[in-house]
This record gives sequence, C-alpha cells and structure tokens, in this order.
Amino acid sequence: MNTEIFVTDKAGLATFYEAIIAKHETYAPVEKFGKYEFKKVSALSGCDPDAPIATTMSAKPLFFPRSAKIMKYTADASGTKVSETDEDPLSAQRVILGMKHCDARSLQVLDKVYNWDFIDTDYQKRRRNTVIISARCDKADTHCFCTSLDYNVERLDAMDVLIVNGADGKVYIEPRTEKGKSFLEGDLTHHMTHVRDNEEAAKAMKKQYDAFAGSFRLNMDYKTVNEGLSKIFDSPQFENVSDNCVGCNTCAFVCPTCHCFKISDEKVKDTGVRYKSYDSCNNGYFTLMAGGHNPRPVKYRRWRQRALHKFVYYKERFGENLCVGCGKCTRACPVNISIFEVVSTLPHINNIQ
Amino acid sequence: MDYTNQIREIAARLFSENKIDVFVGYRMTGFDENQVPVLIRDPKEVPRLVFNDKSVFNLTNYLKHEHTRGKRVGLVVKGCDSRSLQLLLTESQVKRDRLYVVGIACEGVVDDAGQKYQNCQECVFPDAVVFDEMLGTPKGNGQYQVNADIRELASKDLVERRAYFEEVFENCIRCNACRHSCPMCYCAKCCIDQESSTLYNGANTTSAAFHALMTWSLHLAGRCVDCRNCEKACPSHLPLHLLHKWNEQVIYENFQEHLAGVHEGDRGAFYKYSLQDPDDFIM
Amino acid sequence: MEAAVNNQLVSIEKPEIVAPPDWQPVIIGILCNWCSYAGSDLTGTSRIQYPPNIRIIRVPCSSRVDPWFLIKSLQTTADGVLVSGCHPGDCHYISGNYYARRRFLVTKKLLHFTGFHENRIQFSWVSAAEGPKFAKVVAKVTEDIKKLGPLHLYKKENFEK
Amino acid sequence: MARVGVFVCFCGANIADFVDVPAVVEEAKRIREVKFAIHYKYMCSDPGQQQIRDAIVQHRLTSIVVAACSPRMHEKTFRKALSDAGMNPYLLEVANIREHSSWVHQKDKKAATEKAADLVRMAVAKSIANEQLHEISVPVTKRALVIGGGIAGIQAALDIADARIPVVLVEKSPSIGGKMAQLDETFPTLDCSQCILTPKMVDVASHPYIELIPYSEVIELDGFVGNYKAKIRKKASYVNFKTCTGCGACWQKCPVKVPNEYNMGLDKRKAIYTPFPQAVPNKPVIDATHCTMLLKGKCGICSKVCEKGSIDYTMKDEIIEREIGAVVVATGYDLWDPKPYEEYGVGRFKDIITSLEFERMVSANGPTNGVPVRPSDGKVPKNVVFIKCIGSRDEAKGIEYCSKICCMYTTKHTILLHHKVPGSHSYVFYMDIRAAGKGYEEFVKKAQVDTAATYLRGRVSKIYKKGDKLMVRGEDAQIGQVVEVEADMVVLATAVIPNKDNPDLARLLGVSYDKYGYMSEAHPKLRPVETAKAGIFLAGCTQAPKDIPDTVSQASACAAKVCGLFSGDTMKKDPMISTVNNEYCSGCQNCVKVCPYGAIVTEEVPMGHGSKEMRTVAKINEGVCQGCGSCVAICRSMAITLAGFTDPQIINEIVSI
Repeated sequence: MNTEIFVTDKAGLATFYEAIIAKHETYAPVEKFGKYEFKKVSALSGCDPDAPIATTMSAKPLFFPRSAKIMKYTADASGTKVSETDEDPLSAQRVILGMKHCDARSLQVLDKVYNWDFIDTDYQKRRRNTVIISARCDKADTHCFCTSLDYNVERLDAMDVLIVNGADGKVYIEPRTEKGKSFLEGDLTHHMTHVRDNEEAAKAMKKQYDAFAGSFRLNMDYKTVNEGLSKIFDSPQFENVSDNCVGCNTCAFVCPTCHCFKISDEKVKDTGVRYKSYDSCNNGYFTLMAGGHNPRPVKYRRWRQRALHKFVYYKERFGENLCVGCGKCTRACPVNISIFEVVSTLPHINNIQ
Repeated sequence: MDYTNQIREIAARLFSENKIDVFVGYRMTGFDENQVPVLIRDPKEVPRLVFNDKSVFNLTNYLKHEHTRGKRVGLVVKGCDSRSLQLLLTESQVKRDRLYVVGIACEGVVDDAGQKYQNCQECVFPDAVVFDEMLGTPKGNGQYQVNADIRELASKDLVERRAYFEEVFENCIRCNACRHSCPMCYCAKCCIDQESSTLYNGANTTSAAFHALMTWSLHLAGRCVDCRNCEKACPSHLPLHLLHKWNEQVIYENFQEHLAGVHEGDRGAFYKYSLQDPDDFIM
Repeated sequence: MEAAVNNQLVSIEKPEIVAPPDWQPVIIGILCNWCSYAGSDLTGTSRIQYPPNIRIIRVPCSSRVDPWFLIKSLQTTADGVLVSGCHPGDCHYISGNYYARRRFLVTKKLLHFTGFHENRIQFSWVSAAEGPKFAKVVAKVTEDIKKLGPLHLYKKENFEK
Repeated sequence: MARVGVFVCFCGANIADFVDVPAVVEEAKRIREVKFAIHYKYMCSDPGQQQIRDAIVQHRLTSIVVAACSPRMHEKTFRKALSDAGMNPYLLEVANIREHSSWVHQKDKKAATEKAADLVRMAVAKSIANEQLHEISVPVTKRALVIGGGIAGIQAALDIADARIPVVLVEKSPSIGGKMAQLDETFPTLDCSQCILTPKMVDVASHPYIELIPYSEVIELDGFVGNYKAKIRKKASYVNFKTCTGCGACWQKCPVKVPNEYNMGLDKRKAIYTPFPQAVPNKPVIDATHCTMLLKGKCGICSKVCEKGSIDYTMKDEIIEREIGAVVVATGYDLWDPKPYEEYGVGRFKDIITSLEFERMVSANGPTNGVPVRPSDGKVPKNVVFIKCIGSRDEAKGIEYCSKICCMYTTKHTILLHHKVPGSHSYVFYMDIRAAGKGYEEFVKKAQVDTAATYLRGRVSKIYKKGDKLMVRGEDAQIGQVVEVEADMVVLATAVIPNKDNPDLARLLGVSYDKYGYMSEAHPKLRPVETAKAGIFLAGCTQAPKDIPDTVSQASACAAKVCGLFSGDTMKKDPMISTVNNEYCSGCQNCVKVCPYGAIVTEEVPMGHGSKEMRTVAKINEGVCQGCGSCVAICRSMAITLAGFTDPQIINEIVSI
C-alpha cells in the first residue's frame, strides 16, 4: 500500500479550491432557481463545491452536452460545405469540483458504452482532459442507494482526487489516479501536510466512510434485482407499476448514466447546424420508425425498457448496472416514483403493496 | 384537510356497485411524507388511498393515459383540478358519463416545508366546479388577484426582465416534464416534437427552449388552471407559473374576465371573441 | 426610448448587443391576402414610397398567423414583425381577424413581459383601399424598430449572419 | 432535391429602372436549389411564358418562381403557363418585386435590389415546400333560390328557369311585384309600370321551372356552393291557396279596416286582403295582427262567405326545406324616413308627402284614381314643390351616398303632375341633376321644356304654413338669393336605403354587408354580381341603389352566373383548403368552434391500426372550406394543414430572409 494523503482543515480546503479556480478552467455546482448544476465558475463565492446533496443535474452534460453541435454547414449553389463547430475546444484541461461519488462513478459506467463499437472521440477528449475532484458525502439522503450497487464506494477510483471530511475535523485529500497525483503536485498543496501510508489518516477516513455508509435508508441486493428482472419481461406487473408514471422523461434527463440522443438540424438562410441532443426512451415516439411502426407504443413497455436497460441489458453487455444509485430521478419525479422501490419490490412479489 | 376515510369509503362503494373500473387517487410513497398517485383497479387495494394536504398532483393528468382511456374512472379533484377536468370535458377529451368525480372543497396543499403553495394562497376557485360528490364545506369563490411574482417582475424594466428570462430559458433542459405533467397537454403528438413541422426545434439549446416555452405557454393561454403541475415537475425548478399567470392576467383583464375551466362549455380564450376586444394596440 | 450608449446604437433589451455602423433592421410583414396585401399593392401602384426594410409574406387571413410565426421570426431573422389584416368587420372570412386580434394581444404582452419591447411586434388593420396608410404604417414600424436597435435574439448563438 | 427555376421580369422599365434585375438573377443563382435563373423584359408576354415552359422541360424543374408584379395580378397567367408545360400549376410562387419593391423604393436602387433579392429568396424557399395540388370537384344541386320577388328577383328567376334550371322564389309579402308594382309610369320612356311588370309576374306563376313560395322567409342556409340547404318559413296565411279561387268575397265582406301598405297608407285595406288587384298569386291572406277572429275569436265572416271553405284560422307557420346550389339575393330597398327634417315640418304638415306617396296618387289604380290630392283637405294641388336629396348626400341627417334614382323620378313626377293636373306648376329644389343613362339627359331636358317646371338649385331651409299653403323657403344658389315658394303640396324625394332586413339576412347567408346595410359584392368592378361567399349572388338594390334597367341587367347577370355554375354536374374549386391529419388530431374540436363556415365536422376513427376502440377527430368538408386558415392557427396539435400556406412554406419564407 502506498497511499499519499494531504491533510488540511476547512480553511485550507477553501484555499485549495480558490487556487484551483484561479489556475484552471473550473466547473462546480452552482445554484439557480433552487437547482444545483455544474457550471463554469470564476470565484469560489459563486459556487458550492461542498453542496450537501448531490446536484439536481448530473455532471453528464460536461461530457455529453445537452445539445452538442456536431457540425455546421453551408449549402448554396457552389455546393455544401461542412465545417467543425467552433465551440468547445475539448483540449484544454479543466477541473470539476464537488462531484459526488455517484456522478463520478457514472462516468466509469458510461465509458464502457462510449468505448464500445463507435468510439466517441469528443467524449474521450473531454474525459481525458478533465480532473475530477470529489468530496465524499457525509450522509445519504432519502433517495440515495449508491452503496447497494456493485462497486466499492470506499475505494473508488472514479475520481482523480478524493476529499474526505474526517470525523476529527481535519480534511483529507487523497489522489486516486495518476492524473490526480500529478495534479496535486506543486503549488496547490503547499499549505497542507503531506503524509504517506498514515494509519491515523486512514482510520479517520474509514470512520467517516462507516458513518456515511451507515446512514443509508435504502439497501438492496442488486444481484437479486438483476436476476429477478431478467425473468419477468412478460410480467403484467409492469403495467401496474408504470401506471402512475406521467411519462415526463425527467428521469432520463437528470440521470447521470442515460445516454440516448437524437439528431436534429436547424437551418437559417443557407447556414445550418446539426445537433446531438438528449432524448429519452420514455418518450412515446422514441422508437417510432419511419414506416410508422412503434414497438413500444404504450407506456409500460417503455417503462419496462428503462428498468431492464438499467438493471439487465447493460449488465449483460458491459458487466455493470446502468444505475449508480444517485436517486436523482426519484427526487425529480413529479409524482414521486422511486426507481428503488420499483426495482427492489418488482421481482419478488405478486402484488405491489 | 384529511378526507382519507371518506375517499376510501367512496372508492369501496363505487367498486361494490360496479360503477367504476379504476379509481385514481393518492397513496403514501412509502419512504417519506409525500404521496404518489395511484390507479386502483382492485377493491382490495382501496385501503391504500389517502387524501390530505400533501395530495398535490393534479390527477386529471391521468385521464389522457392509456390506463384510463375508455374506462369508467373514479377520480379525486381539488378546485384547480376540477377546472382542468371541466376543460377536458369541454374539449371532448373525456366523457362525463364515464367519470365519477369526487370533488374536494380544497383548503390548499402544502410543500415539503409545510408551507401552502403560492397558487393555493391565491386560489380563486377552491371548491371543485365539477363533481358527483363533494367532500368538505364549500368556501365559495375567492377574489381574483394579480400574482405577487408577476407584480414584482412587471415592475422591473425591460433589460432586467430580458436578463431574467434569458436565464430561465438557459436553465431549461428541454426534458418536457412540464408538458407531460400538464393535464391540458393531451395532444397525440406535441407540435414541438413534430419533426415534419418546422416548429421542430430538436436541439436542447436556449433558443429552442425559448421557442418551446413560449409556444407552450401560448397554447395554454386561457386554458391554464394554475394547478402548477408543470412547475412542480420541472427538474430545473423554473418559475413556469410566471408565463402562465401573466397570460392569465392579460386575458382576464382584456377578455371579459375569462378564467379557464370555470364555466361549462367555455373553451379557451382564443376560441371565442368579442366585438369589444381591445383594438387600441392595432394601428 | 432611443437605445443608444455612447452614441452607439444598442439593443434596447440587451445593451451588450451593439449594432454595427451600417445596421439596418429586418422587418417581416405578414399580410392578409384580401385587405392588407391588396393595400400594399395599392401603395405600389400609387408609387407611395416607404422604407425598404420590410419583407412581405402573404397569408390568406390574419387568422392564419400562428403566434409562433412571430416568435420564430424574432428568433431567426427579424428584428421586428408587422402583422396586418382587414379592419374589424371587414374580414373576407367573416370573423378571422377577431380571433387573430385576441392572439396578437396576448402574444404582444407575453413578449413584452419576457423582456422584448412591445414595438418588436406590431399590428395594423389596412384595407385594400388604404395604400397611403400602409406606407405610413411601414414607415412607423421601421422607425420604431430602428430606435429599438438590433434584436439579436438567439441567432448569434447559432448563426453568424 | 428540388430544382427551382427563377424568372425575373423587367416589367419594361417598371422594375428595371429601380431594381438591378441582373443582380437579382445572380443572387438567385447562388441558392442551392436554383438550377436555372434568367431575366426577361416582359415575363407575362407570350415569349416570356414560352421561356418558362421551355425551361421546365429542359432543366427538369420542380418548382417555379416568377419575380414580377403582384401575384394578385398574374398568378393565374403563370399558373396556366406551368400547366401548359405539363407541370402542376400550384408549384408556382410569385415574388412581388414590382408593387413591393421597385415602385415603392424608387429613390434607393441598392435597397430595392437587396429587397427584391430577398423576396426572390423567400419565394424560392416557399416554392421548395410547395406541393402539387389539384382542383377539387364538388357535386352541384342544380336548383337556385331567389330571395325577393321584386323586379330583380322576377327577372333572375325567369332567366334561370328559362335555362330549364328549377328555381325556388321566396317572397316575404303575399304577392310578388315589389316596389315596381307600386309605380305608375317609368322613366325615361314613361311606359306603364304595371303593363310591363304584370306579364312577367304571371310568367313566374305559370313557369314550370319556378316554384313560387309567397308570404315566406328564408330562416337558415347551411352548406356550401352547389350544396346549400335552405330552410324557409311559410308564414301562416290562414287561407288554403289550393282551394281558394281568389273570388274576393272574403275581403269584400271583412269588417276590419287597416291602412293599406300598397298605397302608402293613403287608404284602407281589409284584415283579409290581396295587396293589389294584379297580385300574383291572387289569393288573399289574413293579417293576423288585425283580424279580430284571430285576435279575439270574434267575427269569422270571411269563413262564412267563402264558398270553398278555404279559410283556416288554425293554420300555423310551416318550415320547409329545399336543397339548392346557388342563391340570388334580391331583397330590394326601403325608403328613408324623412323625420329628421324637422325644419320642413315633416310629420306636422299633412301636405308634405314622400315621392312614393305621390307616385301612388298619380297611379291609375291608386287611392285617388290617378289625381294627386292634398291629404289635408282633398283639394287638387296647383303649385307643387319637389325637394330632392332628402336624406341622400346628407352626412348630417341622412346618408352619404347619392340614391341615384331621385333625379329621374322627380323629373318624371313633374311630367305626371303636368299631365294629371292641368294648369299646375312644379318647382324643383335640387343640388345637382344626375341624368347619366341612356336617354336620361334627353328626358330631363324635354321635361323641363314641356312642363316649364321651375328648377331651383339650392337647399330648402325651412317650410312653414301660411293659411292653407306651405311656404317653402330656400336658397337659389344660381342667383344667390333666398327664395320663397308658395306651395299647395311638397313632395320629398327621400333617399333609398337597403331593406331593413338586409343585415340579418346577410348574417344568415354568411355574406358581408357595408355600414349602410347593403350586401357587399366580391369586387366593386370585376365581380359586382358575386358575393365573397361562393354561390351567392346579388341583384338589384340589395347591393346598391339602382334604377330598373340596371336592376334587370344585374338580375340577368346573376342568372348567367347561376347557369354558369350549374353548367356541369360538378364544380371546380380552388384546392387551397385545409386538411386534417388524423394521426395528430386530438379531437378537441376547437376548430369546429372557430370555423366561420361550419366546414368542420367530426368523425370517428380507430384508435390505432386495427384497433376497435374509436376516437373522435375533426374532418373538413372540402366543399365548404374557403381556406382562411383560422383552424390551422388555433390547432395546437398542428394537425391541420392549409394547402398553399402550410407551416413549412411560411417558416421557409421567414428563415430565408
């Protein structure tokens, strides 16, 4: 074991954040209309890297933008010329502060699909050039269930730098990746104590984790869920559990791992832009084909697709659940449907209680 | 305000008299104090029903879903919900004889902090306007008043308003939750999503959001009943009521005090006219 | 009402937007076929001169004008929109302009509320006999929009002109 | 991909002087879809059209843009050119660079050129979204409805019926004939009105193709051109026309006397009456507002004297329906009530009468047996003052327009007075003498000589009574002095106003009317007979004041229009109408509410493919739809499309500026 840890206090952490913001292109949770979203920040005062709960929006838009311009074109009598869009250079290094475990973890899940078949180079570039600095949550809220999924939250390498608010009042900053390690070298950590393989620090961090892990209200055995769901494709239960869904798509838009998109063009005069934007499988015409056939014309089939894609299909193909247990969808749901409640009860019982 | 027992009794009675196929009400989420709409088809499940001041969601939304289409439906409606039901009836979206409406003389619903929602504080029609059976003591109609937020925003100057709304449109993620949770948005395919139509703004840009929200609010102008399903559904917590309440106010002031869904057979303000409508803004 | 900062013409709603020196507003005129389009033809036949900023679109009736035409116009190409129809009571289609009038009022007010100057969209009733009036209306609208400065709604975001 | 041809017209110098036409062509060539662009001196000329036709074939064009004058001018011309080249005519777009650019920006060639280029670009963009449209055929019910049985209605009905097209003639009063039946002689030839009218009335009654429905009103008109359905209320006449022989025993014995409308109230008729001796049909009706039997249940004399037993006091109004294809509206005129002329003593002085009252007096079958008499004392007047423009051309008290016929009939009256009362003298106060018409001026001139009437140009300011004479004080503008005339009688030429029922009827028919109440023609010059509503035509004073020759001409023109409309079994209709996309329609039926023509109905369609569940959607009756687009703009689902003005077309225009 060769663990490097930087120890500091709350004030030191703020200095650390400020130094990052001053030096790098930095994104952090920003509140607007009571919603937290990752936005580019220029001062610590405008953002909240230690926001107690997960952001309303995931960090997904920073890697897979809500609406990416994939090309620009002009079409006139001399022919059609396609040009790269001028936005988003993708090459400059950037830092994300205040990303929670679940969000950071979701990128690892997404990496699999973005590295499979078609390699999305834009996504890769964005991933490569981003340093993720993540403060571990102190407490789970009502809808969190990240610890129930198949990864080790304590030893997660999804973030480059992990920050832990030790139970002893000290702040521990630990690089988790090579990228994180090199990032922390230099001025940023000058004011901190640098320790290596420190027992005391490890203990404080473990204690914090235990308190955090113990705060979860929701716990499930994902393997049972995977197995249960894989057998009930034809179950009429889907109709019942989906009947109060209003089909609003919000869950997919806030979900850190949903990655379906649509392509659209906008053209004014002879200049056009082609966009790649979020879409959702809950959308009634998501699967509508050009000939008019729609394999999922009714809500429960779309609903089933969403549940099964999260917990069965993705798992089958990539070995991971497409859910990181962040609870964003449940918080956003206008009718308070809990994905946890649904998937954890659906496979086992005949009647929803 | 707690009509849990009465609603359970009514639902049980309706099932036993074979008057309904499905009852739309609320149940507890099971993990917090909030409620989730529930469609009850089996009389055994009737005891899950609850109704109190946390019964927020406008259930008439479910009348456009395939689960209730063509079925005999029992439904709980508060004052605002009943107005959207009135409009749905007028716009031939539901058949009255297939509905059993439990109207509530509503005292207002509350948010997580126990605070009454703004629309409930300003409610003009707390008592259900359509019902087969009324629970609670009717309070009578309130006085229409200008929304406080509207008053504040309207007093700002143009530059500030533009900046404010630009922020609103920027923060819209085009998930369309507002539309789906709105009971009055029942179109087979929303105009905003019709690829063949040139209204289509598929991208999730600010521009597209501006277009979508403006068009949407104009489609609801004179039809919005201020239930605020949309605003509560918005993951970005956008102040969508501003658009609707503004339109409502303009229509109320200019078009013979029109309010949506109050009178039977009264369609939206754009589907009728009066020779006395204001003309002074036209050259 | 003139939108100018340091002698430079700026957008009245968003002073960050500065008009280029030779800026000329683009105005879209949506005219009903029976009265206003005929009236604008009469303006031409009578050789009455008006500012050249308006681009005319013909529709059968002012009631054909969906508010989102106006929104789309402002969003993409226009700095201002003029919609013109038959005088109340003269509608070729009996009642079309009465329905249109309601929509126009609400659209105008809504745009104003969301931070666009009222004069960005204007309406007029011009009969087939009112050639001079049409010229006057266009002159007024052009004058108004020139004072408001460029609109530049979201087009800059996507499209360089 | 679309292949658009652009044809820019110089219009001689009209466009070319103020717009750089070659530059516009160059600009058009830069557009991706434009595969061919030229300019020409006169695109509308034969060689110009030939270039279009050639280019369509040579360059395989899919739509055409002609940049020239207003589409209201030559759209049809160019559409025809497209058809001739085998192309769907609706693939044409016209960019109006003359009325909208060259003529209105003559001082700024650069701006005018830029604008013209923009207009062309917009038209190109629109044309790309144009679709092939085909004229619609609608079946036609070959039966005409004529509303009003005056000379206009009679003439229209006879002309249509002579073409062997069935006609339903609806007349409000018990007899046809209208105002003309009240006239004595007609200008400028002084033929006896009755002598020329009554044979036509008899023809109507006996024509095998005319169904005469007297004493009736149209109360509802549904449907659309070629396929109207009219509801007609037959007012209760209390006389069985089938059995009544018109012997007249009833009205001779009837004890109730009522002022006689036919004679302008100058004498009395009975409560059961025929309006005048030559009435067609010559059957009496009971005036229910005066008959004591109907009012109080007492009397019943007519029933007793009627040998045929034709009197039926229990008769009720009857609603009948007729399916028709076209309507001729000939509701005629009323006369303006001169009461506002208080300074003349109208209403106070009995010897001030209106010209129609005078007309009845001098009429051979009138109440005074053709001799004018003073209503006050029954004496025959010697000096008669005629005052013209009573109400006409008077914005303050009456109406702004000229009633057109008063100059001529007043001249006629001076002649009639001269004939009937030897030694009499006429004074005519006038503003102008408007005698435009064949033989009219000659008529006036001759009358002035023959009757030696005194013509005084000027307005009358006051009339007052002096003994049993009326003193008429007015200005003689020609000598610039106030004159006073001692008159035995004053005749006021009151203005012609539309029939008071016109606005109601217009609304019922769905045609527009002007501020006075005259129904509006589709175009004041080129379509003076048609209304904006297809299949409804106007004859006579329904549209504007007219004399008899004009009325008869317009009535015959209506007949020609109707016959033209009925010339085929089906009728062609403009294809620019709305259609509903069932997939998107949510069945809210707001469009049904908004449609001004009632062209939208609902239909049931299956919920999905093969589904048994049904849902309601809107359906547009293509025969009724006039293509206004009201429904399109209010359809939130965008389920309705208006051909020719679709959303993509309009948005293409907007985004291509």
